[in-house]
Amino acid sequence: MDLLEHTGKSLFASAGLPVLPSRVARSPAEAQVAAAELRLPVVVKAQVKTGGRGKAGGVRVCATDGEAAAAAADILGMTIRGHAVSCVLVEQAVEIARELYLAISSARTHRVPMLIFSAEGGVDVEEVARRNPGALVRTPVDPLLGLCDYQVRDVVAAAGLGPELAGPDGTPAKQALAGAVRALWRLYRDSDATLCEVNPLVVTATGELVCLDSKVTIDDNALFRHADLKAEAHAAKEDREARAHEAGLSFVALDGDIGVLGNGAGLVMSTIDQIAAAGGAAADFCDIGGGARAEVVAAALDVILSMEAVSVLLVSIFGGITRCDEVARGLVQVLGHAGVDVPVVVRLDGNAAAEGRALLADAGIPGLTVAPSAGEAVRLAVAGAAAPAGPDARREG
Amino acid sequence: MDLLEHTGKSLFASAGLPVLPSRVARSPAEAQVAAAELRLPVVVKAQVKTGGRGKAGGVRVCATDGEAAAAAADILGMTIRGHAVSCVLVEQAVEIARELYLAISSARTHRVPMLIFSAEGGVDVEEVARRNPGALVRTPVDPLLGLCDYQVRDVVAAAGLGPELAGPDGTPAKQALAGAVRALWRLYRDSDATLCEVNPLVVTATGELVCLDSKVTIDDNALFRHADLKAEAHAAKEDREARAHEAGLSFVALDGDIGVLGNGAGLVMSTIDQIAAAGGAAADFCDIGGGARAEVVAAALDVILSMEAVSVLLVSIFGGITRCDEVARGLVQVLGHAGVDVPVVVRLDGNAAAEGRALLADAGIPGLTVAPSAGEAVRLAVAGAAAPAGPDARREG
Amino acid sequence: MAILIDERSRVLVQGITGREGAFHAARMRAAGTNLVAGVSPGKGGQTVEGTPVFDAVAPAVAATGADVAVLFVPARFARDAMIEAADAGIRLVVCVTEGIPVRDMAEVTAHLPRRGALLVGPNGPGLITPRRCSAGIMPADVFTPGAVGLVSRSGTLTYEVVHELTMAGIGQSTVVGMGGDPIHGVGFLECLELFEADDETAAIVLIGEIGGQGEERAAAFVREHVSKPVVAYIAGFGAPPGKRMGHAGAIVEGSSGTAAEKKAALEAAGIPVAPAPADVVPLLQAQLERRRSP
Amino acid sequence: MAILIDERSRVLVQGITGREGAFHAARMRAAGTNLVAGVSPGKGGQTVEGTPVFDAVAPAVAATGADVAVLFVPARFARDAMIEAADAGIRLVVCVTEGIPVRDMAEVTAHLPRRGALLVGPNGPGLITPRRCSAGIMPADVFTPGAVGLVSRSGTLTYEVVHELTMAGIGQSTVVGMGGDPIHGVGFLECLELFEADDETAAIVLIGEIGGQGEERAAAFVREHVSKPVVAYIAGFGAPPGKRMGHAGAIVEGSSGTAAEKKAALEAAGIPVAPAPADVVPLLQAQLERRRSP
Repeated sequence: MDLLEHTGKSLFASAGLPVLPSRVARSPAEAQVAAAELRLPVVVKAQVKTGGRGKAGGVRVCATDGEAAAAAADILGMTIRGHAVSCVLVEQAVEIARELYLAISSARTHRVPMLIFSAEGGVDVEEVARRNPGALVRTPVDPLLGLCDYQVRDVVAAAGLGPELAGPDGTPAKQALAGAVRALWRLYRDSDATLCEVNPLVVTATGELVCLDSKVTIDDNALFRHADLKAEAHAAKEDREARAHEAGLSFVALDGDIGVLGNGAGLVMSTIDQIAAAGGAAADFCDIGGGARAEVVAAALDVILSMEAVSVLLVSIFGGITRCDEVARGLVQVLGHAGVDVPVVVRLDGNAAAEGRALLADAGIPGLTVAPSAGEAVRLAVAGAAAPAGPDARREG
Repeated sequence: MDLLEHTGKSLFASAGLPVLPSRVARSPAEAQVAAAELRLPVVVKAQVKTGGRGKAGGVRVCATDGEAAAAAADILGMTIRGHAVSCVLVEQAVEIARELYLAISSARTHRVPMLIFSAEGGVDVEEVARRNPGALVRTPVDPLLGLCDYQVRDVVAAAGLGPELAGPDGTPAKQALAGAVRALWRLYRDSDATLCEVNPLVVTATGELVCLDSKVTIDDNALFRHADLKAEAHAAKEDREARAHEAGLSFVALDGDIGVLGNGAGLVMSTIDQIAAAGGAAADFCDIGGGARAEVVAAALDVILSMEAVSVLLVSIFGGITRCDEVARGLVQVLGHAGVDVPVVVRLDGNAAAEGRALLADAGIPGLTVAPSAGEAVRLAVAGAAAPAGPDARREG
Repeated sequence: MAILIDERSRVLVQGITGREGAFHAARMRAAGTNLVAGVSPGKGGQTVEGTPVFDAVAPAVAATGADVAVLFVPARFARDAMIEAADAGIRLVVCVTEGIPVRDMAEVTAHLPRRGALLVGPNGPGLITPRRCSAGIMPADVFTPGAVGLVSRSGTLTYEVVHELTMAGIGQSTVVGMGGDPIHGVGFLECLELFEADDETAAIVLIGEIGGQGEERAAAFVREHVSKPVVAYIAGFGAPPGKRMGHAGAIVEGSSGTAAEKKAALEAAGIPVAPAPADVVPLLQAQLERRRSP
Repeated sequence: MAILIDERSRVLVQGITGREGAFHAARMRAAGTNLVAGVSPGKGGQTVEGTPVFDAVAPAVAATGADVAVLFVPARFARDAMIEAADAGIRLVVCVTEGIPVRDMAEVTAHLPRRGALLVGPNGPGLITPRRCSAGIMPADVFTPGAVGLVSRSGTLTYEVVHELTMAGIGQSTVVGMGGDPIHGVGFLECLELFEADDETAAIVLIGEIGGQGEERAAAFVREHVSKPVVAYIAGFGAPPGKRMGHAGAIVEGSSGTAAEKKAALEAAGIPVAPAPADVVPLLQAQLERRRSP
């Protein structure tokens, strides 16, 4: 689960990372009040879970509270890379002397969190690695030991902050950076994050270290340990995905018109690939998992058939743990009733396949075809999607 | 550093371990006030860093505040196994239903902390191991992983507390025990303890789990991480040991009359052994460490010569890092002045031994003999201790 | 002698008194597994269809000599259960549980090697040596003994491919489902190395999917160290970037981890990649044919 | 080829710009050590008597191929320095520092094997292969090359015994000071095993003291696995129970860890125990004599 900038920053603040005074606003009026409460100038920033908001006009520096209200009015309601902006963050502005990059991320190849620091912020880390390797630190954090002091020293050394650089309270910037690295690690570990990124981490003109942005991703599987973040997780899901998740399904919407339902992520991906190879396009990825009961199958059909683009439905089941007769029961339960007007191609193999096929034959659902193999099912579904939808086409499919 | 029961219990309380309401008292009047504030009856307990206080009469159950005052009057000023009682703990009494044993201790052979639990408290753990192995849990805690839940479950299973057993607040005793084990581990780790022992850990007649005693030892080497405990550490040292420690010496008082000073713990132990083998007895163990300067040598002499029993002083140095001439300078500095009336035997070998011997010869200190070897030095010192102390004896020595 | 498990493996089931545990314990026994013990805290002393149940893994190992543990434990307790198994001296820990937190898996995979324990899973079907031992949830009746070793990131795709193999009369030595999580135990490399050294294995099938670099590393490993024929199948050509396709590990991150890249890497190492699961069979037959008639 | 270190060892000093570090770095070099690098955070780019200084261990290893690290680092920073060395690929970490917290050492000794690193120390003088390599603070001029391997819990007692050996014309292969802390790295067992396998070692001297069970286990190991003659010396017969005698590990706990027990265990294993350090020489000569004329 990705957190919005302002949620990430409140986690940052609790963890002892330096952030600027800010307020969340959901209307121009709220933004104006916020700006008036903060020291001007302020920055008004769209709160969206995507990059590129700056280029899209979602970030504006405002010298007065009136300007802040106007900026909020412009930004609220924008859609940035498909994400609607429903709130803005009004944050005190600072003069930037240097931009740094700091992140901890779960690194798959190392099976451990990776601490990444670049003395050049705002640019591509890979590019820094090529051009100025001394400015880059990439060091795995051992899951059993935690962050070690020598790793913190590596970051501080790479930053190249002079000993003269110190904040208004006299804290040397080097020491502030070391503290920030340790705090980010604690936050990463204690909140079960898979990403904690500060880009840019800046040194201000007055020598202070400040996290200007926050990008935090929390491990969905660990939300049981974080009751405070659970509500946000729920709100974050889009409606259809939420419904699918609730029913125990893995669901991803795609661009095509062939609804796909199967058991097992690999099998469903494989089905989607075979549809593409046959010249079709899948409308979704929907995995009902292992051992799914009729109700789950019914819920999956419900979600898929609610997508307008779907012109044909392909059900591909290889019964291992899953019983094909259970799947057939779910199909009958939904498709046996009125209101389903797309053709359906079903392939059942493995555990209780014969029973499942018999159940479908008995139900005599119009528009439902049982295919003899996975390959044939794909061929039929692609042909069905290409053909005009109608009773005849269905029977032929 | 061993903590007194009441200090250990305040650590217990902060760590979330269940302890009874109690007050520390340093006078009968304070004990009376404490008893009046608590629910009667109370127990008045001598606060000493040794076992066996019960047998010595250092623990008394009191039904009234007057009795508590009287008990405190008796106990304060007692000396238990050589430890003077300077304060008592006045603690609310409870009715005991079961006694358990719980401890975490640094286990040398495993190089890791050892969690030890016995369903039979107050008895010898080794005996439980023989008689009723199912009642005993002894499980190493991995220093990198920390305590694991399966280890907590092992303890709870061994305790054999019925599901019906629950405290007045409804907390099942099993759950309270699991919580106590986790809390004790956190305390052990976070306070750099080498021992955290609860004996007995009791289940009261009302089903509550309570730590009736506490025995906590903190790693002296880790006191830099525990500023709060440092003051106590200082107060805890006996005067002579404190002085020695301050000067960077390892010092242990022994029962004999031959003062021993050397460099290196092994060398000093070996010297003490050779004295014993030759029929003498060492008055102390004093290691000046590697590379000691003249001032350290002088400080060591100071500490040793302050012991009345010392009738002869044996200095045995094998110079590795330590320079024998530095040691000789320290000897001259102290022994060259008046007031030292015991004979001194010196053995110098290794690094700068010739220079050291020359310095001693030049100083011409009366009563100081330079021995040609370690064995000869021991022989001379034992002979010197046996002989009556006098100018002649010294010169012969 | 197959890899990782065979008829000499002494299997223990953690969570045997649960619904899933009891169900799959029975299936494993039916598949020929030497099931020696179950573990369920607080249920020690019971039996489940003749299998003795213990409160903890250590006493179960002491009493039965179990060396393989299969976990049917909810995600939030899986970390502790895997560590308990390894600390008790279990040699091979098999975890089918889905949804274990990343932090927990990072700690588990860092800890298990300290005890010399191997992990299969999590979020996978376990492994099977047909008719001799099943440690996990694979449907045993799809499998048949033979000389093809298979290692896969996907459960159902495995069954599908194995079904085709069995129908074509091609049996399997050992089939390993490594699981769909980004942090997992035994992977392509470990299995390739074991299959290469295994007398009973004549050819190897890899089933991969989007996400990570496992297939690329497997390709490099095959080029250097594997003499036996290898055939692959990859799923997820149609997966959009940034979306997890069911498995936590099945995600194209940026432009990295795509099916096309993996296919290219495998083919560059001389490993044919089947266009569909059913095509694994002819590719494998062709490879075996070529070896037989040089 | 001696054990653990020889002329091919590439030694790095952590804390080389400190007073102790600089002093002993110079002594090590004078003793024949191939000193290739120093590490001191913030001092990278300097040189100390010609030795290049780096900010961290990893770049020092990358630049110089260092494989042995000797630490001159205050107790509170020692944990991090040892872990840094091991994580950077150092094979042998030598720590002379005294007073490191028990918790820190428990973590270090649990972690180092994960990186394949060995530890000598802490709270000891390090080790020396005379004229070829000194990694620590042993006074090199006391030592002379030869065929006696020595492992000891005490620094000065080691020098004393070695001084006697050298005076008697008996040289040393490698001398290891394992340190006086209860939690330490390489101990009697590891050294016995290495000495037994070492072609250049003909006889072994053990120097023990009160506390722990190391000498007892060494005795059992010698009985089972060591064919070369072994002679021992034990200090602390006069130590009162419950008192730490200088070394953190030198303590008789209850009635356990006494010198008398250790002497009995060693003698029961056929290992003569010298009554005084100087008596090690004749005992050793007698042992070698007996072997020569069977």
